[in-house]
Amino acid sequence: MKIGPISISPRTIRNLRKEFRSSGLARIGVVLVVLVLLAAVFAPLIAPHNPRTQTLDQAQLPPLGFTDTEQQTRSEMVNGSIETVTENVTVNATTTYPLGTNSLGQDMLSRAIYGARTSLLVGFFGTVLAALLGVTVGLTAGYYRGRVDDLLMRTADVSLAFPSLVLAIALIGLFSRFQADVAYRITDPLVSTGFAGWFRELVGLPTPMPETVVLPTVVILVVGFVNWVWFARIARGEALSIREEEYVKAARALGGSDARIVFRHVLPNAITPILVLATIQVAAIILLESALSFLGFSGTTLSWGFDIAQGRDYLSSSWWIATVPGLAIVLSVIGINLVGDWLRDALDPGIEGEGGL
Amino acid sequence: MSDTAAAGESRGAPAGHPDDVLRVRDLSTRFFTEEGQVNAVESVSFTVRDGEIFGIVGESGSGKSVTALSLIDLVDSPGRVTGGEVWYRDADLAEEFRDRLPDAVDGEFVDTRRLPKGVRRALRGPAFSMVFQDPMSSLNPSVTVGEQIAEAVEVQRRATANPRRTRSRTQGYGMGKLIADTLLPNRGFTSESSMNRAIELLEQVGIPDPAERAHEYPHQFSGGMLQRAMIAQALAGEPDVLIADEPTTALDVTIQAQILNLLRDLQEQAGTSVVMITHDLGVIARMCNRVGVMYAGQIVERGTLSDVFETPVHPYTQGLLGSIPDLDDPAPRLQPIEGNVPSLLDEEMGGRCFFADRCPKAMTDCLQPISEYDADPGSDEHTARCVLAEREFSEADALPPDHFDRNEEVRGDE
Amino acid sequence: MADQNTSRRRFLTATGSAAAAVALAGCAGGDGGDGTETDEPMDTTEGGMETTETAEPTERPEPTTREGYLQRANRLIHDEAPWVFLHRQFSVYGQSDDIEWQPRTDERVAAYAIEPATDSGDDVVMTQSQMDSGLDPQDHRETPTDNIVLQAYEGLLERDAEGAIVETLATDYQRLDETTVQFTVRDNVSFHSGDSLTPEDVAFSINRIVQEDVGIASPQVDQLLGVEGAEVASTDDRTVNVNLSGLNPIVFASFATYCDVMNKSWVESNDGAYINQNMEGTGPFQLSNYEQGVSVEFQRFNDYWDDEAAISTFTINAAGEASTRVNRLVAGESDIAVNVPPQEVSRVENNDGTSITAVPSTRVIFNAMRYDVEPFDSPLFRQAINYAVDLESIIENVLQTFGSATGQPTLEGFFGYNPDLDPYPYDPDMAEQLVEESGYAGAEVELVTPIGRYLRDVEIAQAVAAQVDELSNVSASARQVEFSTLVSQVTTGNIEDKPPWYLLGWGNATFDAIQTIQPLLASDGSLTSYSNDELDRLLDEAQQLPSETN
Amino acid sequence: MGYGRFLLKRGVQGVGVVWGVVTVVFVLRFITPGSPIDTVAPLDASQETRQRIAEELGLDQPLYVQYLDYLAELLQGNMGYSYISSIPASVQVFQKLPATLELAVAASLVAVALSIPLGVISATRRHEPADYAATSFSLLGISTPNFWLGIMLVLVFAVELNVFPTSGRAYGFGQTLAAITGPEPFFTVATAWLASLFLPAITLGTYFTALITRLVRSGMLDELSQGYVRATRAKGLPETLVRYKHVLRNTLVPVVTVLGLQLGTLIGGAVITEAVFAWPGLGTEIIRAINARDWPILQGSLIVIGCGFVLLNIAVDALYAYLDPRVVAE
Repeated sequence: MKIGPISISPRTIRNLRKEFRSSGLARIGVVLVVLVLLAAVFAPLIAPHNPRTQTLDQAQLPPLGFTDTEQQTRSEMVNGSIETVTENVTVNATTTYPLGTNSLGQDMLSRAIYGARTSLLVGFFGTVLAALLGVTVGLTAGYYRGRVDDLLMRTADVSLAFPSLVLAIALIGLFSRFQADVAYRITDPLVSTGFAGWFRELVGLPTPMPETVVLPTVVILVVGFVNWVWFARIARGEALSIREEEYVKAARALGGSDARIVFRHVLPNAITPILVLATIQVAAIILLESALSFLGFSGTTLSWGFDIAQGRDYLSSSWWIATVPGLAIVLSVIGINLVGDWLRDALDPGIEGEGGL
Repeated sequence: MSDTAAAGESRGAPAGHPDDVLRVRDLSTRFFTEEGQVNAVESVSFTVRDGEIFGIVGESGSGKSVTALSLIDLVDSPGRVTGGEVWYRDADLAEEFRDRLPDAVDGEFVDTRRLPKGVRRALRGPAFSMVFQDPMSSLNPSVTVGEQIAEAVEVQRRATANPRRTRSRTQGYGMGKLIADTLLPNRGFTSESSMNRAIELLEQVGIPDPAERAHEYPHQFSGGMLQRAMIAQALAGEPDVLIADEPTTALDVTIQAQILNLLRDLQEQAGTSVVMITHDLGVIARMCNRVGVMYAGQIVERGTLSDVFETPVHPYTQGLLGSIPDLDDPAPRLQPIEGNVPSLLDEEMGGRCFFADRCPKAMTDCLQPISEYDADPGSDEHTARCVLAEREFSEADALPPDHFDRNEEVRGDE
Repeated sequence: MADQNTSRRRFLTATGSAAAAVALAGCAGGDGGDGTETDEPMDTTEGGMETTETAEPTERPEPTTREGYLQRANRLIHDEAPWVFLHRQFSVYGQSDDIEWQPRTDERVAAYAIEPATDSGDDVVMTQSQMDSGLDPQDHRETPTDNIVLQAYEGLLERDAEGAIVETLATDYQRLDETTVQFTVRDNVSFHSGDSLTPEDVAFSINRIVQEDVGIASPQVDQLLGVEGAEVASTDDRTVNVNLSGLNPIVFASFATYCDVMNKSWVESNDGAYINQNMEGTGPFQLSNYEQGVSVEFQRFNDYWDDEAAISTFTINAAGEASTRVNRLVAGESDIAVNVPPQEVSRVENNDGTSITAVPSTRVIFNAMRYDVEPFDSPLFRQAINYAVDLESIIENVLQTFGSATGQPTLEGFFGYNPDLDPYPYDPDMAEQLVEESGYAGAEVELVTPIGRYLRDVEIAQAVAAQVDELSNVSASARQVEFSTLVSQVTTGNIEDKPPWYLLGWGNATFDAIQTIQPLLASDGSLTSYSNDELDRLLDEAQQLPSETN
Repeated sequence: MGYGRFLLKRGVQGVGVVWGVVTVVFVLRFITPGSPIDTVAPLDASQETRQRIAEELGLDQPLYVQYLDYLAELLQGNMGYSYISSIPASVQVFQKLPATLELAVAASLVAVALSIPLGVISATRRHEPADYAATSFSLLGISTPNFWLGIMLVLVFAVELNVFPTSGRAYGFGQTLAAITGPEPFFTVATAWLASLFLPAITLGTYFTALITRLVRSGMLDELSQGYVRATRAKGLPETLVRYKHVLRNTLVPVVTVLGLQLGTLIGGAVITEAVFAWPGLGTEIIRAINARDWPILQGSLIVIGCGFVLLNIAVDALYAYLDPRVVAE
């Protein structure tokens, strides 16, 4: 199989298949990832509600199965003084909001579904960016060695000396200067073509859905920039060993240009560990994105981390507001990690524990 | 208490020569893999006598290394010794277990397979020890050579220091002690005297400057030197039976002879019994008193060196020896025999002679399980798993040449 | 610099024309208006119902008093709607039943006002949202630090719980002429070190703020704008004269808010780092332990000039998360929790031994709409947004009643408040119609909100954006940014740097309308998002008249 | 290469890394919007006031002058003064450091104490229930955002069960030590301290416990298949020694390498854990400094972290050399 310059040998595919058959965990992982992917892609079709629609009179409804009647003391401010009213309040879980609602009466399930979009967009594009940067640096360093290598790897050391979360927070400050200038809203084709509306009418779901998807450009740039080091390290190691291979020496002897040799010979052979690392990095970046949103450094309000931060304020009264998005993160990241484990076991690229929050 | 694998009736130790130190009967080891059950060792029986070198020879994959590991209970998961008895002569041990495990004791012999796991483990070192094929990977790269030998010495010391030997060895060293030894200075598993003994051993195996080299790491040794160190380590426990698994395969030809001589000398000095496992008929011819030929997990023929080399009965043995003109000038390597060693997968074995598909003299009789036949009325030690030990080859009974190809197709390729 | 020149000009103009102010000197009291008077007799329409008449104020007679001008300014602002008027924020505290304490309007918590209700109420712990930015009482200007320094430092004047000016270290204060005011310094006051308070200390403390060569670049200097310096007038009479650059109608209100008095010799013999980690004031409490960024502990000062404090120790710590503050309160680790959010109120009330107290604060929350960008350059569109917001619902559901709706920048009870103006009603039809009339149908707008700076700020912004988005002819969304990012855009002095539509809160501790309208809405205001010649004129007129209160 | 030279080289590289950190922070400072003046000055401060504050903070100088000044001061051990509190940055940062160290050390102890046995058990009892439990735990551990875990722990153990404090740091290590001789009852102080440390340490430690468990497990499985394990068993060494002295030690070589690389993750985790638990440490300080554009504090904190990173990596290298004698030889 060939995808661009990357070719996947039949043996690799056989290994993947064999590992997939023998490992139940790999299957669970693939199922989870596919579910999250489907949720993200088809969010406008399957989300029961518009995730931004507020129903203030339906706020803080519990998830199904947690209907509760209790005596509540409700305090109200009346003309500057507190009045306390004790009343029996039934907090009805309803099938309209199967996972409950948050403090603004937004549907938790729909927000979790849409949150998958943000997480996957950031996870995917952030990883691609990190890989492009890191692989370029790593291959350059490993291929040229010597001073170039020293310089680039010391830069990597400096980068590692910054805790990535701290670096990300600092960089978001930097990039947010440009935030308004970068077109970060992309039209949701499912909605703009009217398909979502038609489909939702058909199955009886409320319309309309958000017409644009927020692409948190700044966060993507930042997480990509913060996580390049892991790719650089792997790519460098591969380049160092591959450049000593006979066929590379032969290509050099034949006068192939460096760029050509790197692109044609070194990169394709380094691709396996890079792919495996990329999978693990998607998980790491999703976690990083959620941490950034949690701390309030993200560009969108439709994010799991943001919802957790909001839910935290309601922990004592409405535990589900923080719990639902948290579970969404855990399940997605578990899925991706399991897929990563599967790829690693099947391809055995010899990387372990690289990458991280 | 006992996790003895050998169930069934108590038969006692097999009869044999009075000098036997080890009597192995029907030893079977299986590997339970995802592809299926692999019968790596199938009903292997042999004996080893005091002070002799018993050779086991076979192609790679024939199960000889697994046999060695089964003897000292070192078969790793997913493998397991599933049956058979390993009777080891040790009067003290026999006395200790005579009342507790009467089934496991017969005279001075003890069936190690029926002993508790801890006791079996404790026999390693003082009773059995082993020299491995690749010295470089068989020594821990991050511990000095001297330390590793000293550990073996220490095992022996602790065993003999305490008369209640099994207990002291099985429970003598736990986590608490390990942590204490690691954290406290001047404490460790090995003592200074065992280190000195290690240096002596290094000297004994011919390593120059042993005191200095003892503090070096394996990567600082050459292959030959390392194999000497391995031998020193194996001898540190003063074992009754030394199992040498392809001790020279990984070495240069020039060094091979030195190591073999060293082994031989040491064996003669100490009177240790040696089980020499190799695929090299030359080594067998040079070193061994008696020999067993392994094929597909079975010992297909065994006897004294001359029995097997001069009057081979089994067509496989004959094939092995086919091109060797003279015992005094053996070819160093096995000659290839047409066909492949079978996969040993249980489902593919069938109840037949495992060599039948490659055998030039395969007959219909060969399609049933073959037991060990006495091959030579003149020698009570020469046996063979071959119907030819009992009868002559007959063209009439011969299997058609494509017999197994057809079956092959029926079985289909997985 | 242009802003600065303009401000100066205004004070100079004021100086020239306001000789009458002198006579009013010495009147105390913070009663900015009892809320019933109005000098707008022509006002017959219901507030907020005007739709297209933007020239309304011209039909009214010219006001005659400062309060009248300010009320007129408020009306103009209400009609022109440069903001989406939201609400007055409430200060909500959780407090332990071990103490007796009433909160103040200006968000400050004085431990002096706390009394033990039970035996365990003698050692009081307060958890606020953040710690101090250093202990120098003159080198900060935000409530968390105020709350810490005010326990140990005092100014010449202070405010009582209702916001009225009371004497503390001054026993008397008066205007001598339009550029001079005089304070008489209280006798028998000693600092925590035992030094006695002298008029020299008072003059030095004032100069330390306003004269850079004497002290520090104090952020309080703008609060004392127009104060040029102070000197001891008479040591025997213990009087200090303060020189002004021109008439400042609210000079005493300013002194009642800032300008803590420090010990001159102590300041001069220590460096900035020391002054920021130690305290030497005259207040009822003295510092006993300071862990920067973690906690400040005070103990009762036994030589206080007034009655000794009722409690013996007072500890202040901080937790940025509201739920954490409430957790500490409920667990008994803390006696006062500052800024309890609405959703935690029942938890505090339901817990044995804790309860909620709340007062309206001096902070107004609003959404500024830049007058110079489309579509917000249309007053009709701005009004439409105001009609589109269901303020009642936001206050009921998002703030859970802890807020009161506003329809003008000045809060009730402040000097210059116009009682005739009601909040805009919720009327989406009217809003849609106004949007059509404005010519901006189909506009897309984005509301920028800081995160966690104000009570439920993000939720409020989301609710506002969602409600505006409900209009058939406008689409709106909310975007959150770090508060510091928003601040950096808002404070550049260029209106172009600001987001077109943003949520902000404004606290005004002087209880005077001018301190809200001038910086936020006047053409030359330092934070302005708006420009209107008529408004500028009204403010100029107001500043040329003395405030009735002083 | 001699051991001394090896360390010296790492030391020189470390100084380079710290210099790099300083430079990067300066670059960030130049290109980051939001002047510190905005946070020091009140919202409605006049431009003149802003100018005065800028002069006082030295912000009116060209950037390269500020940079060179800073480097010169730094060489004398001066990290500048907080824009906000005017307290020397070194004082403010080092006051916060113990709390973070305490948290990081506690989390590391939790991680090492739990993960190594878990990893060993998991590897030596492969495909047994213990292995499945350990594998599931570690998978969950590396997949759970630690801030969410912290919140959930607070919800369960502090809010619902009320067995641990919800937040904050009680006493600290120093004060607990002092209580041995001090007037406060030691037991009460120590209990309060440990109780306040417990949930944050678990929150921060879980990811690392899970990560190390995975590393140890897979490393151990690799290592157990090595020939020397069989040889070591063949000479009769007790299994404890085989597993811990021989196999685990070799397993730790790659584990230690990875941990050296993950120190940044530990600090990053500490930042967010501190945010969840209102833990008054360096992380809280960093977030505060970033929000307030308090550059001297941010810079000081990052330099301290950078130094810590360099020192710990030298320590890791030394440990590596101890664990794997081949490193020095190369």
